[in-house]
Amino acid sequence: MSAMIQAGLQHYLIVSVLLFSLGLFGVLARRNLIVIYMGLELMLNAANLALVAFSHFNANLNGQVMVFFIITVAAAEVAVGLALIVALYRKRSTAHVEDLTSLKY
Amino acid sequence: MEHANTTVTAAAPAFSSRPEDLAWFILLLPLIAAAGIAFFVRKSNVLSAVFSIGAVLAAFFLSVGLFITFGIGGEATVTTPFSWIHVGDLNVNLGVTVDRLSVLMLLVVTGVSALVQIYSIGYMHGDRSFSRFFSSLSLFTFSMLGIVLADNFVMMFVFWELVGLSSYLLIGFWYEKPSAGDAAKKAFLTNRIGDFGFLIGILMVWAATGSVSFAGIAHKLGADPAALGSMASIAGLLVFCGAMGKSAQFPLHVWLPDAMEGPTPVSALIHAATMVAAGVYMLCRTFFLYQVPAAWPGPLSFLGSISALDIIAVIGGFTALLAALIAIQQNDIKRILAYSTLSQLGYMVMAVGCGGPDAAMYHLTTHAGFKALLFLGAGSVIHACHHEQDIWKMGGLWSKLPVTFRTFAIGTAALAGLPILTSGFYSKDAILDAAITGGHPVLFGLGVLVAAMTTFYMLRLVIVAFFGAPRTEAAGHAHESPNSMIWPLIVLAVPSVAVAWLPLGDFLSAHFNPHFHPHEGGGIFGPFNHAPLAATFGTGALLFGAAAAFHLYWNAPKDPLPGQLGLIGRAMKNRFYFDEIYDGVLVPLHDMLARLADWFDRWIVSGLIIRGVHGSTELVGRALRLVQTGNLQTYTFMFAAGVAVVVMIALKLK
Amino acid sequence: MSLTSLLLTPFVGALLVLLVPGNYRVIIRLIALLTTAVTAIGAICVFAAFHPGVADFQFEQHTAWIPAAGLSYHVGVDGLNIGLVLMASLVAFAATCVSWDIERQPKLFYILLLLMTGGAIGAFVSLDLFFLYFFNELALVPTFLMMGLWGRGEQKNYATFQITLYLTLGALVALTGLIALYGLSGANTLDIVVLKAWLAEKPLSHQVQALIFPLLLFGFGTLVGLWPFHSWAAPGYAAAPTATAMMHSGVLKKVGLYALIRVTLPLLPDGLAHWTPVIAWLCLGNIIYCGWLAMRQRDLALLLGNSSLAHMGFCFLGLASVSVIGVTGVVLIMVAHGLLAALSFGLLGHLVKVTGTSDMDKLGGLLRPLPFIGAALVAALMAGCGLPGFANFPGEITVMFGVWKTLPGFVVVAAWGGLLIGGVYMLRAIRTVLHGPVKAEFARVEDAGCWRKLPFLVLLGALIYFGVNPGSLVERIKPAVAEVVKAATAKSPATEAAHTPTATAMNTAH
Amino acid sequence: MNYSLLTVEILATLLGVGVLLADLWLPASARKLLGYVAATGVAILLTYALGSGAPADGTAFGGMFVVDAMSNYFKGFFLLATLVVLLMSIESSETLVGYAEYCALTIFAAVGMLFAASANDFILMFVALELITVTFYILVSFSRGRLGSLEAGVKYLILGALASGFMVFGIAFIFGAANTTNFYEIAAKQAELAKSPIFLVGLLLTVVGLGFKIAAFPFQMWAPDVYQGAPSTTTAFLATGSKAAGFALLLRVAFGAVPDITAHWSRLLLGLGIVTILYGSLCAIPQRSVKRLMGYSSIANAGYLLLGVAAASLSGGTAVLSYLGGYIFTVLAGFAVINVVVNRTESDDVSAFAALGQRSPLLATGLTVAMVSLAGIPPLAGFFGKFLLLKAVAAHIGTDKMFLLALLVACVGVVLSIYYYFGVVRAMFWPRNATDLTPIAVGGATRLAVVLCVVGVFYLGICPNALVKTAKQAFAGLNVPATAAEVHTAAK
Repeated sequence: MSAMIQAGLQHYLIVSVLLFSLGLFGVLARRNLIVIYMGLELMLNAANLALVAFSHFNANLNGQVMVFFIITVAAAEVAVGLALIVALYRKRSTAHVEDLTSLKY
Repeated sequence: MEHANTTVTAAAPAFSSRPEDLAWFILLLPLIAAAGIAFFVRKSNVLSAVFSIGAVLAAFFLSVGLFITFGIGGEATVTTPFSWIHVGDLNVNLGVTVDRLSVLMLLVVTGVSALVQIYSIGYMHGDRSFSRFFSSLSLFTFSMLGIVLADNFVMMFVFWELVGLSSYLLIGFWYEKPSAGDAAKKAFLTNRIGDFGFLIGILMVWAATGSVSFAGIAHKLGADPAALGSMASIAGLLVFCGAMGKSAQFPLHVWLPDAMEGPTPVSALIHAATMVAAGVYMLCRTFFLYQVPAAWPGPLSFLGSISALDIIAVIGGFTALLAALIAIQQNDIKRILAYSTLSQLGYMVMAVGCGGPDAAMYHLTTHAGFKALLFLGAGSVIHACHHEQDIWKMGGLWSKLPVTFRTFAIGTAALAGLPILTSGFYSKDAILDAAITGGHPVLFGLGVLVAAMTTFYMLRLVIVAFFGAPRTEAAGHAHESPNSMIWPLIVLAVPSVAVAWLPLGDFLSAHFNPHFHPHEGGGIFGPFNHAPLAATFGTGALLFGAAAAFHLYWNAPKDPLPGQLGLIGRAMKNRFYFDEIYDGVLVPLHDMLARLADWFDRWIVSGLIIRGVHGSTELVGRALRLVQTGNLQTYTFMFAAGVAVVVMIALKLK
Repeated sequence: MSLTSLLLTPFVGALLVLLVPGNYRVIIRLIALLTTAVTAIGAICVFAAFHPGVADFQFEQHTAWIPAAGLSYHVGVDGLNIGLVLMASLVAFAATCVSWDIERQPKLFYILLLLMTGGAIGAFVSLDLFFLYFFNELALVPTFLMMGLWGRGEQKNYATFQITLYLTLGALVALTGLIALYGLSGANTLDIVVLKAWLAEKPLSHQVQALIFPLLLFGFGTLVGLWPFHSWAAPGYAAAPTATAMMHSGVLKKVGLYALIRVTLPLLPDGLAHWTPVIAWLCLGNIIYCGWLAMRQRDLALLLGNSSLAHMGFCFLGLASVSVIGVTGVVLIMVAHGLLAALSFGLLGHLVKVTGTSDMDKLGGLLRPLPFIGAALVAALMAGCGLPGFANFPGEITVMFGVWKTLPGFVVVAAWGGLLIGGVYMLRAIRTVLHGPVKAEFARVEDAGCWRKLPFLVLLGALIYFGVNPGSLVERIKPAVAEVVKAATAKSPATEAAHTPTATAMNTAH
Repeated sequence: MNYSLLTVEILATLLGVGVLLADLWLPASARKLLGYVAATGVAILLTYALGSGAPADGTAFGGMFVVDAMSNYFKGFFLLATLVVLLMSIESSETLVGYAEYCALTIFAAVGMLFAASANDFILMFVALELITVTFYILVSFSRGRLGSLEAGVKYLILGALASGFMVFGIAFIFGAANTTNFYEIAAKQAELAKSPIFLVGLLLTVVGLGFKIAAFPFQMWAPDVYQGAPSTTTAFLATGSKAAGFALLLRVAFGAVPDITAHWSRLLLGLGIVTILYGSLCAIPQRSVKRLMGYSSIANAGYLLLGVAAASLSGGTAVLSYLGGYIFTVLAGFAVINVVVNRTESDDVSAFAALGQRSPLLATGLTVAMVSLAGIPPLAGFFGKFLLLKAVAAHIGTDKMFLLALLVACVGVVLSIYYYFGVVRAMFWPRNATDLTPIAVGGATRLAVVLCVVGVFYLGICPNALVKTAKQAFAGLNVPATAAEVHTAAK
């Protein structure tokens, strides 16, 4: 056990931040709406991770409760979002962001 | 508020039964007539004339009453029943001064005005703006009486401007003629230059003495002659600026000849007898301002003991000479008379400058009579010759217009100063005498020279216009004018002779000098007794001028002078190019500044700045909205960048 | 008639007009005319009942309005505004009269005109600075709409937006100043009476005053057309319909000046003293520069607009003197110029109506076919170059007297501008428009008919009345002016104490 | 637990569900009726909430849900906005496919707002916000037949989810640092929390999420596109309800949870406000699309409101609340008109409004009043709000010159705004070229909406006392400690 590194709060947080950054990178760099959306889910999950970690180390269950809320909301969001993207795809036959520029300036 | 020979009745109940309150009626009657004509009887020519003439005649008789009262030892009074503006230490009352100066002037103004108005019935007959003419004349009479009666600077300035307005209206009476419109404009603006100085002068005097009323200022200056400080002479000269405008002194004389565009009765009344004399009257009224010791501010201290009066005298003398020179080479009958008026005004101003306000007023009075006569006579001639004004297109009129000729001759004699018989002799003599006693020998010589020239150009006019053979059809068929025009001529001819035998000079001298005693050995030969030098030289000048005129012009088919005088003659004929200089220098200068301001406003303020701000704002808006590319990728990127920036700034705020 | 009912009359009139169907044109016109007539008569009654020689506010009415923000409805008149109220209502009446010919959407026109009237009167009688601003801004939208809908000329659009933006910017800058006054004084009120008492006890420091004053000067100054913020005025008035030009140049323009006197003299004496030289120089910009501009104009409307700016210069000059005489003169000019500007623009409106142009090069000889309008125009233009007999003269001369002792050099220049430059362009206008031979196409144009002369006669009559008898105004103005000037010039010990340490602190900082 | 505190929320939810269910049984021809039913329901709720139904102050859900003056203040406006939006939507009941869902979703969004007004905990705040946001994803893209609507929906979706992501992450940090998500508890230990960078970063990320809702710079990108693309009724709701909800939460977080930190960050907020005003105003100038213009205008207004928040004082908060009150009426009046015109002309270009003054005086009056009020000119509500805001900002100019700058920028912003708002007014009254002069008939519901809003705008402009008083009480209820400036003022 002693050889194993004790995983402290900051380790969880680092992972969480990395996850968040990955998600953000996905949002910023990818062109496909679906992929962007996946990045966004990643960001939410990074938050979940951080919450769980804090909850654990603060010995406060509220964080975990929050996570449930987030998961639920994310599910709802995904449902609406994917439906929207599908509707758009039906209309334009594309899910690329650069094709979505009829509203500008 | 006690002045040497003035009693001030401040804030007395309006119109008690004192005789001097008549002055208010004299003042207001013409105004009522003017308003009545303008508002009620505009459509009726007869009623207009009746209103106007009735008012001025009534005013005249009231003036006669006042004159008699004051002529026989009445005491000068100032009545100030109305407060016009009273705020802080600015206290302006509406008041009238009734003293020898003003009652005499009242008489002149109402008298000449009445005669001119009667004359106008004939002269303006058939004009479609007949009633407007009488309304304007009444307005003018009112304004002029206001100047005469004013008891303070502000009130005088008010009427000063109103006189300017009525003169503007009357010069531009035939406004459809472009030249009339231009002349009216020029007269008004030139006068305004003078008024500008006048106003500044008033402000200076007020600041130094704390009063605008003549009595108050005179009292203050009497107690402390140095009250005006180093600006004493400047203030005097600035006030004189007003007189320079109204009395058409060099260099503001250019408007008067042009003013002859107005109907001839107007020229007679305003531009010969009354308004142009206002400047001289004002100088006499405010003579106390010039009796203080000369004082100049630092930069002008080199002027030393030269007083404002000296400068005024020189300006007056110069104007007299200049105008006489020009008059010699004019051919328009009214212009000759106009320049003659200028010259005589210069004479009067010179008299004031030489310390002889009584002489100036004397000449003013006599001049008003005979110059009005000459103008009305000229009007009669012009009327008879179908509006021909060039004397070289007349000739032989003496037999066709007998009354006009005789009265015109009397006027000419008076202007030339025919000894003993005419009033002009006495007043001119008083001026020449004042120049000597005032210690101005050069000006005396100049006066004599001008006197000779006056005789010369007046005789030139008479000889060319009335003698010889008619040079045109119109002159050949001339008829004597109607009675309404003839009678005023005859009436005016009377004072040109009769005033000569009244002790008017003494009457005036007593006003300016309470210790004045009439000269021994007065009577009609008085001048030869107590001012022999002036009288002799004056008579000599008359004879010389007359001889020269007869020599050159008797039976001359055309003017021989231009050939002999050459370049100078041309300059004289062209009025020494003053109009050209003004038109070429002063007007363009102001126009250029205006053009510059306009350019600046159009291109810099409205263009560069306002349109620039407008345009650049719009440009920034257009550029900025390009950020909104419509591309989600850009948006998310900016969002993330924004988060980073906000977090960084927020944490820096620590 | 109480001030509140005077103030409400135009709004009630507007409401009545609103309720009348748009096609009953005559009824709409009559309601509007009657409303302004009642307002004018009411104002005359108030003017007559006003006790001269009293410095305090009269006809005061006071109601808490928005206590949560420390704002109250407080109206009253004293010498500073009594004349302006009278002038505003007379001008409004005249403006309504000359608008009789409005054919397009008369209902909207009269509603807007009445709103403008109510706004102007409200701005003058309000003693709470919030309401002063409030009522002044009330006129902005009517101005905009009237200029846009009934305006004339090719530049209409640009001029409309320019005037709107300029006036808003000016008003907002002034509002900023007022709000700063509100906030920094700590009085938590904009009621002028309370503020005055408060600041007399605890004056603002010299620095703060010098900071707030320019906001008010340039803000309110812009509303008046203080150089160099004058560009909106002339083209704006040229593009505006007659009634709007009359109301705006005559009445609304005065609100800025009135507010400047009302606020700065008693409340910001140090700020005023600090900025006096600037005002003096800028006013020459108005008098001389705008005079020159007027000289160059070929359009009578632009000429009148610029000349009106030149007149405003005299007001600033008088303000710069901070003397009883000078400020009294300013108030006199404000009243006189209001009447005069309205008269000039009203006459111009008639000219444009009958000839279709205000280009002086195209006009000429109009005195013959238009004897009444022509004569009235001569009178107006003459009054505009300071002829005695009209109310402008006593105002301008009083200002010059008031300023002479402190700024003689400026008076000289101003007198040159007023007498000479003013004379030049006014006479030029008379010469080109009225004198000379009449052009064939204008030989038969119609003069003002019988009762159409009424608005001009009312304005001309008022001008002459106050010109001949300025005492009736001066006696009313004087006490109030003496009061504010006393406040502006008397240095209270508190002020000295407040700014001496600051000055020392600044010196040590350097 | 005291469920009576949630009466309004519960009733509103029931109403939404009811509308949704009613649609199942109603014939297609009676759809329009649903709009009226929904509107009537909301109207009853509104009177209930303002009148007898206003619950006494208290908390529920363990302090998560609070009822106080502020929540009541906002709830009134949320219900009002919902009512007007529903009235407006009746006009477009034919064009919106699935109109019943539209009404129901609008009510659900309103429920989210009602919860947001009462949220006193980051968890409830998040949930309420998501309820609003997710329903808006659908509302924005409701005109599925129009590409613009879909595109706007997707953009709102992605950016909204991004903002949520940041916010959730921020909440996690806050929770980590404070060990609580309750505002009261955080307020109690804000002194020590202010030293914790984790807490500050978390707070900032949360504020970012709120900044997105209120469309403050630099999180404003979505606003113009979404405003333009969404159905007009949705845009109206977005501009009023959603924005107000954002501010309700911002005020609660800023002054209910971390007032000291807010005061410390006031220059940041001020800077954001300044930039937001300038950005919104400048970009709006060249706009031809009125809805897009309203998007930029909404950004600019967010800037003004931020100035009030930055003032961090009682007067600042009061100003923000009063401003929002007037703003809601104003914007709704504007959109009620825009909705009709866009429906009739199928264009939101300025030229579509040409000669509206002749085509429909009522609509023209409504839009003019809205534009003039937005420009901040008396006697309309917009003026008074701006006045209070500027006043709150001006109180600081003695101490911080940046506030003077903000004041001047606000003035410039107003002048710029006059330029574009009055451009619309001009188009209505004197268009360059108006071809179509046929009168526009306006339905009763819209008529009611326009009149209601116009009267409100005038009332709040002329007699704002009640509003200001309520706003003051509401804000004071947050227990904001007096700031330095106010202590200073009070001492004078």
